[in-house]
Amino acid sequence: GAPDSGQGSAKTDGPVPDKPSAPQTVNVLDVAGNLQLTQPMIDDFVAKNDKVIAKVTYTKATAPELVGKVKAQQGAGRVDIDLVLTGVDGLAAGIDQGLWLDLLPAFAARLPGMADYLPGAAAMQKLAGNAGVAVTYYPSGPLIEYLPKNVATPPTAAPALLEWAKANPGGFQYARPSNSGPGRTFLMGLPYLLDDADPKDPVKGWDKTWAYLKELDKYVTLYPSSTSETMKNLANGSAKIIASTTGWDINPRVLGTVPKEAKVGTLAGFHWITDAHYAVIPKGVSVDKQAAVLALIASMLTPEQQAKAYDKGYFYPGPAIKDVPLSMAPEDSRKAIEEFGRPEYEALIAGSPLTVPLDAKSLVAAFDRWDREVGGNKVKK
Amino acid sequence: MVALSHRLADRGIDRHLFLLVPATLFVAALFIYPFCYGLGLSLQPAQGGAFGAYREFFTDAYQRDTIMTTLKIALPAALLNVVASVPIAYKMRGRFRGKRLLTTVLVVPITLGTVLTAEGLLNFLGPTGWFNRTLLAAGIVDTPLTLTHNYTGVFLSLVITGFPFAFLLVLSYLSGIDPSLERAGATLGAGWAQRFFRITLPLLAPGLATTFCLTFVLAFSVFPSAILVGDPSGSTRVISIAAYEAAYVRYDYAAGSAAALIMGLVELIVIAVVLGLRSLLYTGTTSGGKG
Amino acid sequence: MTDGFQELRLEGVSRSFGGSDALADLDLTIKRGEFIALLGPSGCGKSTALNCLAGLLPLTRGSIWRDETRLDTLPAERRGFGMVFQNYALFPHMTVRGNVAFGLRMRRLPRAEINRRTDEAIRLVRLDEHAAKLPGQLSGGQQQRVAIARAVVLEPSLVLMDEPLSNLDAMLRLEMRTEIRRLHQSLGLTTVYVTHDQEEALSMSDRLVVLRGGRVQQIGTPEQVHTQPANRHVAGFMGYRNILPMRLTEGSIVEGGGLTLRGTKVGEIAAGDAVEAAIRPEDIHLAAHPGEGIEVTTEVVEYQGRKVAAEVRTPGGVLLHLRTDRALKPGDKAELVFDPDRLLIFPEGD
Amino acid sequence: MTDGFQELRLEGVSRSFGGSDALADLDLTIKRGEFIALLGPSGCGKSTALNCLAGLLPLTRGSIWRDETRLDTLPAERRGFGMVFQNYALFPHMTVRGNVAFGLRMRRLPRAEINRRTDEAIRLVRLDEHAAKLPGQLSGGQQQRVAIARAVVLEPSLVLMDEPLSNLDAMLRLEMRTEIRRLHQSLGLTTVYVTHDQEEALSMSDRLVVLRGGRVQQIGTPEQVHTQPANRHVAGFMGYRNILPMRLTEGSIVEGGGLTLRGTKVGEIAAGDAVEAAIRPEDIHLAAHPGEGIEVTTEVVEYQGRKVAAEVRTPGGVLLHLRTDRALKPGDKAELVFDPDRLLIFPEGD
Amino acid sequence: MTRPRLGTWFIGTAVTIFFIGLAGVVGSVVVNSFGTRWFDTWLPEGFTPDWYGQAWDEFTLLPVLGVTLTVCLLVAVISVLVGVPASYVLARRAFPGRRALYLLFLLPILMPPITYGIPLATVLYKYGLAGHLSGVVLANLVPSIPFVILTMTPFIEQIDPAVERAARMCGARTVQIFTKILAPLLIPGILAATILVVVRTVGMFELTFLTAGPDSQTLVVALFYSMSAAGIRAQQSVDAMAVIYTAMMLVLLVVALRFVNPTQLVARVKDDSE
Ligand SMILES: Nc1ncnc2c1ncn2[C@@H]1O[C@H](COP(=O)(O)OP(=O)(O)OP(=O)(O)O)[C@@H](O)[C@H]1O
Ligand SMILES: Nc1ncnc2c1ncn2[C@@H]1O[C@H](COP(=O)(O)OP(=O)(O)OP(=O)(O)O)[C@@H](O)[C@H]1O
Ligand SMILES: [Mg+2]
Ligand SMILES: [Mg+2]
Repeated sequence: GAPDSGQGSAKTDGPVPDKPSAPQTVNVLDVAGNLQLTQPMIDDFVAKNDKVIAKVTYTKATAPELVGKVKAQQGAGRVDIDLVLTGVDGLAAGIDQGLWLDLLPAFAARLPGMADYLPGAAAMQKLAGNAGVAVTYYPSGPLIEYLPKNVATPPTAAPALLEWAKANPGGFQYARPSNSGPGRTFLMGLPYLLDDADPKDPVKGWDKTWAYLKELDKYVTLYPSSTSETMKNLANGSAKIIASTTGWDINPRVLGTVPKEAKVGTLAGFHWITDAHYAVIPKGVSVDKQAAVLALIASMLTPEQQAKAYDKGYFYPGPAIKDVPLSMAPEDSRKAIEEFGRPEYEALIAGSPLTVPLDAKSLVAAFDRWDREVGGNKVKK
Repeated sequence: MVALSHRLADRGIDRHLFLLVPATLFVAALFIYPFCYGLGLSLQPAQGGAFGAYREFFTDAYQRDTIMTTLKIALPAALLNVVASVPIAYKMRGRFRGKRLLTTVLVVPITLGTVLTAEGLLNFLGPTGWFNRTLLAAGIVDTPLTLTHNYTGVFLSLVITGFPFAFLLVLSYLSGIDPSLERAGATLGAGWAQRFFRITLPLLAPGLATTFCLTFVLAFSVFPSAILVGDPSGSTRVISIAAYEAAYVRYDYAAGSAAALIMGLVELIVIAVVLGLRSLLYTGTTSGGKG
Repeated sequence: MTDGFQELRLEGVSRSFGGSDALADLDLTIKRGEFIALLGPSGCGKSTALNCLAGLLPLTRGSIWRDETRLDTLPAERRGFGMVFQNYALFPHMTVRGNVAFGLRMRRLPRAEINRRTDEAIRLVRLDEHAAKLPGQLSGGQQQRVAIARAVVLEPSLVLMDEPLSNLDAMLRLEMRTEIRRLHQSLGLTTVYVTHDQEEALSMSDRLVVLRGGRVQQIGTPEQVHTQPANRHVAGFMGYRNILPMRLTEGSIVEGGGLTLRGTKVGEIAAGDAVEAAIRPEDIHLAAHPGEGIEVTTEVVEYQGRKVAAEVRTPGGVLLHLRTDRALKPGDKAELVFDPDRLLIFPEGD
Repeated sequence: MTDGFQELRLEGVSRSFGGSDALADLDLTIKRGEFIALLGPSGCGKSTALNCLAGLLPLTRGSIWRDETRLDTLPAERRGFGMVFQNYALFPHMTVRGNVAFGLRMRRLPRAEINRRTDEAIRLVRLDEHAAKLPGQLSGGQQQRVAIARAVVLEPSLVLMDEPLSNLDAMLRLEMRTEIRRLHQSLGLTTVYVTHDQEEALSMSDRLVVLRGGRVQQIGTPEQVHTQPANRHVAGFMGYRNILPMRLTEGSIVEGGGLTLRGTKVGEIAAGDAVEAAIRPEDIHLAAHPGEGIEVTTEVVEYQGRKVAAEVRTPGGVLLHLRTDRALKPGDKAELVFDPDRLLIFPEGD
Repeated sequence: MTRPRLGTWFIGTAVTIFFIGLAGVVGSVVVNSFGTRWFDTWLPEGFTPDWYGQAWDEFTLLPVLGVTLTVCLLVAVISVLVGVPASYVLARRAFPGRRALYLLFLLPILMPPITYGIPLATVLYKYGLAGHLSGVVLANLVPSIPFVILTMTPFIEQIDPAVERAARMCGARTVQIFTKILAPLLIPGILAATILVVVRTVGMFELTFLTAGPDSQTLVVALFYSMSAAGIRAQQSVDAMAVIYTAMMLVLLVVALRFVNPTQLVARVKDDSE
């Protein structure tokens, strides 16, 4: 890394000062695509606080590699990743392996913004235990998305969706859950739609869900391995209804991957499966840097910064704290959402129950079972 | 005592062995230790004793089957790549105009990388891609062919990325064979087929064996394309996906290392067979006498 | 495909490499059963001619006919000729036996016959002990013999041999010569034989083709070429080591370097023309009686067994080579006589 | 490292391939400036000996000394010898010029000197015109000349030459012979020269080493080897083409096949022993007067230019080779006389 | 020499099909990367170069390209320098233990980086080698050196050892034999091996990621991220990245082939007939 980022000798434990003794270089690793929302916030902070952070470097990667990399660095006693922006998966994996510094309750006082979390965001923050700090939040899905010209009357309940799929084999698509946000949201949302025994226990409590998915599987020809592909298929007509989320509804239409006229719908018994991104600090980061990063996170949790999380609908709405209206968002972001956003979301978010997603272990178990029994069944051996 | 140095030299031991030192040191320092560590990891699963991870792999049909799935993809792909490159490279030996261009174009696909190949296959062969469009427009088929997200897609991506690789190596190996040998064959009444099969091919065979091994290894560790253009939970659930999921989704490094080691072992068996056969072949100079 | 033919005609056969002719306008008719030797200095196009005939090099111009069939468009393997390559071109991955049997296998002969003929050919070239070795494990001469065996085992209608004996010792060479002649006769082969050894060419062939710089200098029987070389180059090549620039004075008397000699004219020469007088070392004799000949001083003497080869110098500074039984030593004086029948007079520079 | 030495000693040098000796117990001392020829039939171990000396093959037994330094443990490139390979071993990717200059470049000589010496060596072997060609574009003889130039351009303290002239025509061979001798003398080289050509060996070398089956048969001056071959193998090799199994009756009279001849004994032989009588074709003469000699019938006649080589058969069925000026024809009768001084009698079978 | 028509025709057809497929695959990506929207039609609705600008900015591709090139060149050069001598010995000498060693060199190619990547990265971090360029290079050498050894061994076997002996007799040391004799004769092989090493290195995600620091990312890390990381990304922008990646590789390849044609040397030297 940068010569001054090799922290082999700098102090990594003991009291964390309020301000770093000298301006720091902070290396940010994003494994959740979170920088699309937060990079402007960070850049803004650095621009204004060059005494605290002199320079930021950004690295992007996928969540799975995160653990290996941090472990390797910690194993060698030289950690040069100072701030990790991650989703639930990477966060949980790191907690499991004991990679993260406990930020709470030790530094709760330095992060006043956390008090203003939206209820959903607060619930997501609980998932993070003491390690991470939620920085962006959205209620996600599961939604269904379709083009009105192809589907005149979309199904409005899970059984109806099954009927529709039966009538239109190959028409319904969702991506392989372990590779796709909307895919996994659909998976986690189903137990609520089907009123299953224990929506939090995919092994024992999802009998109806698994039966439904297997039945549905008969009429699904394809589980693409990325959400973008389902979007593309929706656009080119080879899929008629796909699973989606708020972000995946708005942003691709902004980008032009999906026609603007696409519509979304919900199914009866709909619960939002919420999602969030977290900021975490790996163990082994020097106290000076810790101080700098904490200051950064604190600033990210202020309303004016949070407003940037509206982005172009990528994580719609995005802000994790209360009272951040769209009007505070930057110009182009506001324009995009005014054009491509959906007024109905506000009511939908206010009116539907919110639930946190499965914890990492259960989620992996659900993926595994889906792979074996649903996806892996595709080809009879 | 001096006779000793001659005796050693006669058995291949002389100062040239020092040339091996850098490579050996390198591999020993940066591979052996980490590898043993991985081996150790695979023997320390959270539960089930030393061989628990292996036992689990082999008792779970869903995991075990990945071996066959992988072999079913990798062996034919590697074989096709090698077999197809031989006649093409053979044709390309002579001099003709545009040869360099043709060679370049043939090896271009190695530059594509998995991502572009996958994207391209999805775009081109997808249900509304140019390929299916053409077929539909020409009235050859009524519904689009499913060529992606299945075995075909992965296989094609392995051919696109693997063929140029094999071709480049075969072409180079072939260029090392003295053409006067084939001429001698011709004067002895051997037609092109016999010249090819009895003279060129045996001399090329050691190179082909190596090429096969390398393409096979590449095909065997097919990972991104198995996910991107394949059916990663079903028909193209290759062993590297099993290893990847164990290590990076479940964070069960023991299982991940075990799967990876099994993968290496299977490859090793195939390669040992091929290289064993190779050692039965003639290996040595490919020039035929004076000059 | 390999059955007999009456004659093989080369018409204006030419081959050039990058613009310069390695072989130019070779016209030659080879009769069935003939033994033709191609002779000429290194790089004169002998191997090129052979390769063209074998079909291994495309012609630049000209054509080759077997009786009435045009041959030069046929690929090598369809011509049914056998060839011994100058550089052997042995298959490095096959044993001696495999190399020799290769052609027979190509003909899909029965196994037993292949074995029999292979064994025979290997015995012929005295490699029985080495039959199981790979070419890389053989000595140079042994490799050359494998190349010979590989070509003759096929008993082809035409055998092309490119210096097949160059790496063999004198004794073996004599024996192999006899074997090749014997094979040639008993199997009724037609043979084109490249050699750089004039003695070999003279003793083995029915007709000789002398090449120089890609062009034919002379075609004739060994005797014709040996005794009546067509020009000074052929003469030089046929052992006329003494070639002296002189001038024709009258009749067939030449003068130069202080010498006046009588010889035999070859070609049109007028008195006063610059000429080259050529004579072999063995045609210069030491005078039986003093005062009879030209006085010279011995400079270098080479031991050659029975005879010695000597370089001597005339008072006029001309260097002459001669062979004699007399034990000359450097510095010795001697007197020479020239045999006028054996002194050939050629026009200068052609 | 390449500076002079007084002598080079080979002590019991042996080399075997897979158990069988290709060269056994070669003892030889080479004096500085000497020209040694290694002579022997194909496969007798000549190239092996050369390779051992050069350091290209590890010895199985024995040692090699340069004065008091042991040499056999030194790698080839440190011995500072030059070598002409039997199979040329030219660098296929370098031009003629590049091949020849290679060794000089290795010595890091100044550019100008490299150029000068390279040019000179190329001129020496008459390849000026071909200097820019790659070996694959040269004829066999041209390649061989490149190999020679490449070795001698280094003016090494010891030059090893493995049949360097085998692919050259007679004329060029004579010239190159002279050149090699001249180089040898003017540069004060020491030369070990492998040849299969006895005439070459005799005329060029100071001493000859005759090998057979990996073992030394005789070491001596050309004259010694030529006139007093140590055994019948050497004799056979030195041109005694007629080797007849006979029996010693008394003194130096041998009998067999209906012939009774007088000869010269070589080695210990007692009356009644089986012997081999050896004589050269040129030492059998046609009797000047009828009734003087042994009557024979001519069977095969080979034209050899000045003389003919004839195979004749005695009434007792013995086949004899002779050379004569007389124009014998197959079927002709003739009478032969043998020169008793030239008929050597060897003990049988060694 | 004349060739059988049928075979030529057959191979011609096969090559043509391959090219058509290739053109389709590459073409559709290139077209898409310039497209605005592309739904169920033959061509996109409109064309724009914006995706490239976005990809360029988002991943600050210029330094990334620089790092990628440096890493590739270093890895290729070092692995050839270390690997070729080793393959020379493996090809020429039959010393005891040769097979075992061969196996050792085989393993790093066979084993997926999962098995050794993390501990390798730990080791490299421990000695301060990871986190910047040197770590990436070292880690990538682990599979590359064996790769070179494996491809070069059959090559060296093909070369007549007499040529080396001749060089020795001309006074060439081992180093000179390598640089002056073997290297030129092996050029086609070295070139092939180098190209393949470069391709593998550019494409090697795991080891690079595990050992790279923030300023030693290579292109594939960016590309892989854009392809498979969480988040919404327009396909065109992924395609633009892929095209950039390919274009860079292509430039490398064409440059390499400009300097040496893989079939040129040995074949040209020996083949005089066509
Ligand atoms: N690598 C090898 N393996 C086995 N045998 C070999 C090997 N090299 C040489 N020989 C054998 O050793 C003997 C001597 O070979 P060498 O090359 O020294 O012969 P030579 O005297 O040079 O013959 P020539 O005049 O034919 O070149 C031959 O019988 C040959 O077959
Ligand atoms: N591929 C080639 N490219 C350029 N020139 C060539 C090529 N092959 C042969 N030559 C030239 O053509 C001429 C004739 O070569 P050829 O091989 O026929 O000679 P040769 O008579 O067989 O000589 P030698 O007795 O030395 O073998 C030579 O000068 C040679 O350099
Ligand atoms: Mg020739
Ligand atoms: Mg030899």
